[in-house]
Amino acid sequence: MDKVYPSVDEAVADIPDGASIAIAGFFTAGTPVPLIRALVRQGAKDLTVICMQMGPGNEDINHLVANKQVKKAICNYPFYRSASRGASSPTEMAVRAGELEMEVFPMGTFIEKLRAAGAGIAAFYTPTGVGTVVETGKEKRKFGDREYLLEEALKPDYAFVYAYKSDRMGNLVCHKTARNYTPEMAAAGKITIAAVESIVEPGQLDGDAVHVPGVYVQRVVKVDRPAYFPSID
Amino acid sequence: MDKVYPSVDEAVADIPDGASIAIAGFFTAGTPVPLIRALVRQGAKDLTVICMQMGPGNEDINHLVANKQVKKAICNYPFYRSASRGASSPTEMAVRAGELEMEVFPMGTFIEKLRAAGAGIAAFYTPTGVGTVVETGKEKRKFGDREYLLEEALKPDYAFVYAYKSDRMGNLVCHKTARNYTPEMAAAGKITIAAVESIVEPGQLDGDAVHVPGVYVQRVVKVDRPAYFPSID
Amino acid sequence: MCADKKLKGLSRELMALRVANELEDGSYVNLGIGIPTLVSDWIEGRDIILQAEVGMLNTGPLATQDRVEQDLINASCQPVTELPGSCYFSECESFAMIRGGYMDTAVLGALQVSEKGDLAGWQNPERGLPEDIGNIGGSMDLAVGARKVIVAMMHVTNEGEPKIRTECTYPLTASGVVTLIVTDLAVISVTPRGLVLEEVAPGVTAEDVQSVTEPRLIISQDLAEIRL
Amino acid sequence: MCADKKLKGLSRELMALRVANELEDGSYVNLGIGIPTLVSDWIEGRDIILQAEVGMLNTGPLATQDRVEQDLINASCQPVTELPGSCYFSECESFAMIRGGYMDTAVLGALQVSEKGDLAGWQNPERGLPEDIGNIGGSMDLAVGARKVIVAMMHVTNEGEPKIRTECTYPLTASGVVTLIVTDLAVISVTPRGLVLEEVAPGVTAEDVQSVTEPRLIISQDLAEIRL
Repeated sequence: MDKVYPSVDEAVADIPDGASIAIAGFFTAGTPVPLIRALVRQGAKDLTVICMQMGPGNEDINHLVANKQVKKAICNYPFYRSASRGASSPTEMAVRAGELEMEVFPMGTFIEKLRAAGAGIAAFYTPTGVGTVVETGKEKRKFGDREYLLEEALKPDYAFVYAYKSDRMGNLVCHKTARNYTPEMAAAGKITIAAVESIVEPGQLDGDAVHVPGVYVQRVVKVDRPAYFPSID
Repeated sequence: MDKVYPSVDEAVADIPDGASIAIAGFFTAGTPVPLIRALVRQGAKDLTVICMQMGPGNEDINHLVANKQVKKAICNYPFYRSASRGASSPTEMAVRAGELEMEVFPMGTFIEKLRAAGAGIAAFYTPTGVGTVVETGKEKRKFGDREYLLEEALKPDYAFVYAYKSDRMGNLVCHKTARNYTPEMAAAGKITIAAVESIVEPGQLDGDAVHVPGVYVQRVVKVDRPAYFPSID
Repeated sequence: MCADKKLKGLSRELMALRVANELEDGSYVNLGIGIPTLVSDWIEGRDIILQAEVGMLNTGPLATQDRVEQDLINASCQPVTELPGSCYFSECESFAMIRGGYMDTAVLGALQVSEKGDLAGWQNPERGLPEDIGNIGGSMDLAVGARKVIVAMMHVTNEGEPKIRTECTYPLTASGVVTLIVTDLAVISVTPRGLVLEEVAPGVTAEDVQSVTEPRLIISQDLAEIRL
Repeated sequence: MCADKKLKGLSRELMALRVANELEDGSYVNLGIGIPTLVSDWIEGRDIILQAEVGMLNTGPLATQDRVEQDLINASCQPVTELPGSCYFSECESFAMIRGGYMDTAVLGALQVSEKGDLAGWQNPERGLPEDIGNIGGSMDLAVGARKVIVAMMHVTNEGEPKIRTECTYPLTASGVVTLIVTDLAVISVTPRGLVLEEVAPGVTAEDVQSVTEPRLIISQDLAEIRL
């Protein structure tokens, strides 16, 4: 089962207009930048992107917005902390202009919704967000003496993830805090595309140290290790 | 943060009558036998045990029943497949005599209920069991065009888990299919006790290859590697 | 409903071969306990990845006596081997994978299958245990989670009673999930029109199969001998 | 409500020290963005394990320029270092851990705290974004999940407005979760009776603190200078 694609462009070629795409990465760490750039080149429109941020630590997702490819963003930390930096960000400008729909969830709820989708769970009750704007329009229910919100699974058509190593069968190994969203987004995506720094033959990974079982990954593509200095504004 | 206990007996000494205890292990693999034996010696009564099986592949949990320590068992595969073997099993005899309360869940629901408890999720909707006896008394609800059952979190007072290696801080590394229930039971238990074949100093494990972060483990105790031939009746 | 004569059909091994022929290359497959487990003997070298619900992908053949590892078992607690690309995960992840729709096919045993594709396999009431307890194991999750559910079972019980029923009388594992039934006597597909007899074992006629099957079978226009 | 004079209190570093003194040995702690992050400078060598919500336990001090690893950051996207016993996990596991009650203490920044312990920290309406979006990040999960929530913040806004309020006017992060507030001017505990002024910064009086605090403070019988 050889899942290796020859290039990032071929790996994202079939993404249609209107697709939803989960994109891994916590600020600078573990963001599949080459796949995002390929998607900018590919040009699919009316996309829903599901990712932590829309600029901070990584400008590439903002380029999708600047390129008018994004209809909706589902995030947990979309904006630059600095109001002045935000004022010139394509995402923040598009939101203010009413040109980009946005939905925001607490980080734990955000990733749990993706995890639920991959795990065949339709919905779950979380205590996070009770008594805040997050509860608007959601069912609130008591279990024991505590209130919880009902949150439904969020299943993206595609997932873009990042790994340090993989084999040709799609088993992924991540590195330190670059793991972040990769395992659960990989499981959530109907088609998961992994940008990987190094691809080895089956049998060359330690089966006990695989972070994403290959069954979740449909396409693997080799990319160069990025070089950047971690920081956000 | 040194969590090492000198012996299995000291590790289980404080378990009170009436406690609920999740016990890891898939038939023969990864069952924390020395902890179960210590609990037989310790003698706590009216226990609720939460584990896959009550005999098949491992007789030790049956000894807790034979020793009249168990009030209730929550399982997914409690009985010997062989009716004749089952007829002489303490668990099956106690169930038939009405002396042991038992609740059975599908395997995926069983471990998801424990996972929910560890993850602060009050309840979740699963498609498993719809249209079967499992749905009895449970809320059934449609999401999209499919029906799901509401299942609540199951939080044990204690969890007995098994690992191949750990450090003194409770980070656990499991081995192959002996991993099974250990990670999610460890997270679910209010007090988690890990029986470990080899305990090393902090820094000697690869942080990317830890299966159970130490925060979930309160007590670690060295045990000898068991030797058995995997089989069930 | 019981046949007077005892029909002679395929061996368990050949039933497993017939199931193996049904599996697609490039697919992920879970094999249940019993006859389904034997399917693994027929797929060596094929591009099929087996999942074991204990928490393993790419499960290899059964281990020979000298290669038994106590920490390396399948869901039936048999010692197995690794293949290149095998990996391990927790029980919870294993069932996330199963419920999440990542098994292309599950091959399961059964006590009964109904003409609507209902599956009953986790509890035999004749054992006399309370009706709400028994060895559910992974069967219910596999039955609802797999994209395709194939049942592999003997056509009748040891007492000669039909296991393919108008309605299941035993406790259900799941409703309307089975799409193909492979028995020692026949291959039957479950369709919205009803059960379609697709193939019969050598020396077995459609009438023979009907005689040990409770619901009325639709005979396929392409009825053939079981393809092995 | 605003004080006429600008009160001179603790530096951010000393506020972090005061918070560090509050943490218990043998505890697991998550530090939020801003002043809370500085707490890490005061716990080296202590038996306290820091969690970073990006997916790391036992986060070490900030990395010096020559030791920066791009795959090793904290939740503020600062390069950090490992300690013996550090381990990594996914975002989902990180928040399972947080919601599941495994953080003994979370130290968070805030825009406002109410006298009932309500916390508002994720959105400043003055930025003019729609009221239901903003950078929630991990704050809501930490606020409801941690066993103890300590807020570390400046006592007043840049404009001199009180941040400790009868009711929060900014969007809430969570209700009734804060138990201790450490500011540049005071240490205040949130109790069922109301806010209790426990400690004041050197040269600052209880009256000074009250003058920049909206709700009425109960003066502790043991009122002391901030313990550093």
